[in-house]
Amino acid sequence: MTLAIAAVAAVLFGAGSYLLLQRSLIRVVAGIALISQCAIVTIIGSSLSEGRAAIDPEQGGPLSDPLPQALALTALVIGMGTLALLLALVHRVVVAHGTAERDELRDVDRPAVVDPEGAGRREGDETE
Amino acid sequence: MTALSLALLVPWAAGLALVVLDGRRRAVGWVAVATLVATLAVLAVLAAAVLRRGAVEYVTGGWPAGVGIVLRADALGVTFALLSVFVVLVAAAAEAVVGVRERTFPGLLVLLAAGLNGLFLTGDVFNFYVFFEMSMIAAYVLTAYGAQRAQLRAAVIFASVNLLGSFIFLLAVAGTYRVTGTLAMSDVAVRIAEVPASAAVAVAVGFFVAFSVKLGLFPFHYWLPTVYANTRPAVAAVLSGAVANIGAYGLLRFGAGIFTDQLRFSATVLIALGGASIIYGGVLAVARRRPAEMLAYSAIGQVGYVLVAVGVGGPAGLAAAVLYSVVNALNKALLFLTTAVRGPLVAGAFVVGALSVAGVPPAVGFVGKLAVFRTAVDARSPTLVALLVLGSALSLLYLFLIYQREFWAEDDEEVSADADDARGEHTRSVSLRAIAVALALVLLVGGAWPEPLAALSAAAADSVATEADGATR
Amino acid sequence: MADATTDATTDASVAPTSRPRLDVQGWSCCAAAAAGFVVCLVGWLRGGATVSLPWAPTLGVRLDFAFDGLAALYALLATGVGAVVFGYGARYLSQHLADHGRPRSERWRFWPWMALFAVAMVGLATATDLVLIFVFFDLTAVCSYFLIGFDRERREARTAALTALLVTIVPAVALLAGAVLLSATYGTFSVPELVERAEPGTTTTVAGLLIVVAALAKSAQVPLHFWLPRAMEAPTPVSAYLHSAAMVAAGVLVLGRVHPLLARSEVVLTVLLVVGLTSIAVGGVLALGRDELKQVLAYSTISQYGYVVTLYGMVGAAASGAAAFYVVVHAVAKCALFLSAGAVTTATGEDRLSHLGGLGRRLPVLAGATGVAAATLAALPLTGGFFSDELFFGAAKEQGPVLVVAAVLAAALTFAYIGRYWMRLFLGPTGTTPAPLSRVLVVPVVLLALVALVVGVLPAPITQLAEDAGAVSHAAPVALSPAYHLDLRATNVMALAAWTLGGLLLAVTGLRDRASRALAVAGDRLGPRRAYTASVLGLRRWSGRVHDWETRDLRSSIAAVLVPAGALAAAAFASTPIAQAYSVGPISGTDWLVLPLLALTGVATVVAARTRERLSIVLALSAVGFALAAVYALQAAPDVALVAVLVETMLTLVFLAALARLPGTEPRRESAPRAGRRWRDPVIGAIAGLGAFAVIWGYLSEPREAPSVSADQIRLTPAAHGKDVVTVIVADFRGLDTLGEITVLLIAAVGVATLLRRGRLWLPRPGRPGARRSSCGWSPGSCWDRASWSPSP
Amino acid sequence: MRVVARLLLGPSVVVAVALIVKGYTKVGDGFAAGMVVGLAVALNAVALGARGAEEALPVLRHAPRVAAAGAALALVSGFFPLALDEPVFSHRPGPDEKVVSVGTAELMTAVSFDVGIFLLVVGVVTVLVHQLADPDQEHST
Repeated sequence: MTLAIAAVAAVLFGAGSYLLLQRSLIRVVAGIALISQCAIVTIIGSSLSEGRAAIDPEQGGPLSDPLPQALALTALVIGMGTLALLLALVHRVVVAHGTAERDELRDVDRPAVVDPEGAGRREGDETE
Repeated sequence: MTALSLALLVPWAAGLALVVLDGRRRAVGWVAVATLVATLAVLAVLAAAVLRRGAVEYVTGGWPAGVGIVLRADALGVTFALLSVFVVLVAAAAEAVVGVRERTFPGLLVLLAAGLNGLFLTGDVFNFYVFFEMSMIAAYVLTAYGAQRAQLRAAVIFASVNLLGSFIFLLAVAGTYRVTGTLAMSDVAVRIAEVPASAAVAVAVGFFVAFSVKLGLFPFHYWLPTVYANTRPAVAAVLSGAVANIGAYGLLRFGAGIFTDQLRFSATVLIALGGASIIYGGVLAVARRRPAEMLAYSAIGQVGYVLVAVGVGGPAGLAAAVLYSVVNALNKALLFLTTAVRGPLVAGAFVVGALSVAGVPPAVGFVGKLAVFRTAVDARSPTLVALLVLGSALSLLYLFLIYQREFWAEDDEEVSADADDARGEHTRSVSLRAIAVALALVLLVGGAWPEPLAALSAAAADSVATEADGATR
Repeated sequence: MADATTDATTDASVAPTSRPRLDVQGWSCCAAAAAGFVVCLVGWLRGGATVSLPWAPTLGVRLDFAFDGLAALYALLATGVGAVVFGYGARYLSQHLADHGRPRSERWRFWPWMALFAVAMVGLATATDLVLIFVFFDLTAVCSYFLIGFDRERREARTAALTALLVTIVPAVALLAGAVLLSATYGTFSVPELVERAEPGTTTTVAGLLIVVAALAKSAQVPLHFWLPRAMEAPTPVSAYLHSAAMVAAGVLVLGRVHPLLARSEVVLTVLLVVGLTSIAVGGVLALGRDELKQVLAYSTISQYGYVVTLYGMVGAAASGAAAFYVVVHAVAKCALFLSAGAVTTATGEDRLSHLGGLGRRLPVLAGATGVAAATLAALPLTGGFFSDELFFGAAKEQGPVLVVAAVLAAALTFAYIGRYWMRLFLGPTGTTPAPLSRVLVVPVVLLALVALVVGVLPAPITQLAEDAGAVSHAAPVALSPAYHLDLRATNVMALAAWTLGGLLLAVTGLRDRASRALAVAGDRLGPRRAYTASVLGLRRWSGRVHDWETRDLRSSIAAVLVPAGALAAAAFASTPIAQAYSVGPISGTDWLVLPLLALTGVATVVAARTRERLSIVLALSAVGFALAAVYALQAAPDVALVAVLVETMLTLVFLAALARLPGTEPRRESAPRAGRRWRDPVIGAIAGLGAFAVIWGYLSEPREAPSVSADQIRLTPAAHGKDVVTVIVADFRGLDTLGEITVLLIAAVGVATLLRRGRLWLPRPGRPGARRSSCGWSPGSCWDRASWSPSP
Repeated sequence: MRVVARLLLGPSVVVAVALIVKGYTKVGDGFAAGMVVGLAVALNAVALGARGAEEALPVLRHAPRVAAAGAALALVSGFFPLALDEPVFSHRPGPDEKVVSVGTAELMTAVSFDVGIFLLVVGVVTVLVHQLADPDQEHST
């Protein structure tokens, strides 16, 4: 089981990382979503004890570890909030830049091509 | 206990209230400033108590530690909380005087401060994560402040990289619980010693990567130049002067306080990475033409010193790391603010900041340099000393190249003025200039009378050492 | 530039009404310096004092000041020469600003720095704590930076300022390092205490060398001398002050202060000797061939401080005393020479020897006073210079024949270059006709010349001062007896030999000039200045290249996080024992249902990663989410499963809603990837996945045997009046987390509103026209410009 | 679709109340309850469009206020012990005290905290959905 959980978490993380590297901003958001799933499944996987759901402990019997579940709840909610924000951000960027491709985002103030040699010449003044 | 709770409550409650009001009203901006001043006052009271009587600690709900969340204010946390709230306050005031342009800005700043306070004052690993997210999500929105194309692009990069860092952190938190069965930092510190090396190191690596990303340490720094250089100056000041503190604090708290053995195990790696940061940031800053971009690379270089100091460790090393973090945050806050305004006094303020970064008296930076040198000498490493000298030389070169171009050579001024206008125009606001000058004075006073800072950082280092000692006992 | 000055000067002489107004700041600085001089004098006559105050006990630094002989000497120089220079500058600066058409308010960029310069010098002279010394040491460098760069509109001035800053401050860091090294070994930064405690050995040698590096750079000694000739871009009063009593003197002051420590290491002393003699030679030879007035004087300074450094390289009471004496005499003479050079340039608009000449006829007073100063450098009798050289020879005599020869040669060189300078300037055919000179520019020169003459006749006061100062450097009493002896004692013979040799050098112009030019050319080709320039330019080029590479190839910032993270994880994996560290874990009961769900998750994940269609991405994501929710349900985590289902549904809805309205939804064909790029992303993804796998599996395999805190939480749940432990944890035990979590949610909503609707949480009531633009706050100017909100063109 | 969306709203509120009341004994809490209601609202928004949903249910307009009220309630429930000089999140009644029950609902500050969460989640989700479903208002007008 340990191995299975770790493997699935790794697949989620790897696929999420792969998506983060993509040029499409939508896929970047999807990558973050996958990585957040990875984190949550790992939290659940780090339960220390197995048993029935941790309700009404006075009945006795082994209970599943409730603490990671509480953590997972919190992490889920935070993940949802950040994803929604990221989505809105991407939306805003797409509107402002007119593209959903990350590589095509350019600062308005930065020339597309940097010419270090030319810059070096112009800046040489203070050093020579 | 009351001060500790109030330090959380004041900015939290005020932030929640402010965020739904229209922050463009002058009154709202100033209420935010007032809130931060109040928070700072509470923190000062708390700091006084901590320094006099040792760490203040209690568990939420009055439950046993671990069942409830441990809130703990020790010298380290209080130092960083004071520093970060101060920087946020400066940024809030800087925006308030020129007129806030977005409804939510003041509220978000205050909530950011609340999140930072929380994470510096919590003694619980997962609670740290929650506050961490709280401040980060506010920071993501703030990065987009201005909503020009450059800022939006910066925000996307900032958010995607740092979210990745956050989730790596969360994975490490899950691992911490798995291998120790607890979340209270002090218990984790005790139990981690019995954990087999492979698992403990794996968890430690997760924490290290998460904090390095936050700090913008080489080679995790690639997001940083774009972000710092394209956000508005006040936001850049907050990011580099307050949010980046999370990374430094995390390295100290988790590295030196909890994962003591793992830190010692990987000290060489830390020092090597720190050294690489110093060189890389310094070299890249040299040819930058825009002050904000130069500052971004400078920030990469400067955190290298913190990492080197943490890597060398020991009371002197940790104190140096704290001291340097504080000084660096103040420097960066000042310098980023000066990119927003022009005027002769601003040139003076920039010089003070530049001297401070380069470690030249009379600005406070030399105290940090002194402390770092002491750690290098303690480590008996000529290489390290040479590295620090080289780093100083680089910082002096790039800072004064920019200074001369920005403030001396009138013929070149349009070049950078154009570029900076893209992040929001240069203002000549007198009040903003006054803030820059006031901050510069703080740096000068710190240099003239370094004892409070030195004592605070020594106490902070002491508190980390106590935590680590408690673990070995 | 020379032409511009000429024009301006003639204008000024044609229209004497445009005479600049009184420079109040300058004269107050002058008065303050004069007052400081008197105070210092009284202080010295009273036998000095020490002050020790706590500064930063945590760092082990104190505010230790001692007004001893050494401090008195340099403080008197800084204030005395300062008063003269400031008085001169009060007139000079007005003229300078008027000539360059700059506003008088620029004085505020000058006098505060000058005043701070003097204060820093006095501070440095009196400080006895190494950190405090470092502080004042750098303070003088900062002052000089702003003063050298005073004519900041000129590129040369900016370059000179930056060079001076870098070459003096960077080595100063070595001083700090040396101080820290000493304090780490001997537990104190205080120089007197260190003198008591420090023992000869590697630490002392290394620390001594570090301090010496800083001091020599400051005193412009070879090979770090090149900043000084460049610094001649500064206005003349700055140069005069810099060379005689402030910046350059600061270096030898530090040497004098820590000399008892330096004397404990043969290596350090040898370094001082070698550097000092080389500087004398290089500075002297280069001064022989220079054409610009201030350049000659600059190289002369390098050479003259070479004398002092050489003296500090010799051990002994005579040497220490001679060094102190030498500093005073040189300061007076060099200051006079600079002020006279400034006066000449002001009067003629010329700054080259080749364009000048015969000024003695037009400016006899200036010529006479300058002559005295030059004679002082040349060590002619009746000037203080004679005694300083006598002491120098005396000290050299004790060291053996090699140094005797070196000393004679050095003196001859000095005689030659300063003789050439004075003769070219004031004798021979008239070059440029000078305009009338303000008296304020001449009187200081005369004053200083008089001082030099007085010392030449009555050396006793200066001798006393030098003895006191030498006693500090030597850490033992020093007795000097400069006097005229009309006999053939060794020092007199050496002096005669030097004059003869110098006279010869003056005579053989051709050989002399060729040698000097050859050295200058060699210096330009291979010298340290070239190395400095090349390294700075090379640094910038590299910086540009690396940055270019970074922005071109590595800005896909996420890869840059993942790869090092993966590498670190791999390193951690490799460096720890792996035997039995990883377990597959048991599989039981419902796990057989979980496994297919996990497999389903994996498949859906891969689909999400592979597909390009936005809709299928969303569907694959929700498949992942629901499959995992089912896993949670089977893992006895019903609360999580419930929330996961709800969150997943919500996210799917939100994704769909947002994507449907996203402009540019046409999935673009990704342009042909560059070679190698095709496999890059999957490989990085795989690295990240493997790193995560190693870490996660690593810690999942290590469950702790001891009970976790959740056992306590289960036990305490009834006490908290609950039954569902998870809910109790969320609302009670860890309620703070939950409060933080919902705050995150609220901030996210606010953030979304900020991004999409300018921070408005809800749309204004549709029925009210204009409601949308109403609430811009009280000041309309603070509103964001509407135009900036629409997509930029 | 529209009909379903409209129809779902009523039951969802009931389910939510049930979740919150049973929270401490059975699965579910304020957050889940809030999400259930939020989902129903979201369905409405997707089906009718943000404007349409608002016209159909004018009460949605108060979502930001609901969220703020929820945040305030949660904050107060968490931090009120400060006034009594007790650690924050010390719920009343305390661990060994008697709890007043109305039916199955127990009256305690932990529950009011839960209600705060519920309100906040409902408000936030509504705001979020409406913003994301209809983001172009500002840019197009």
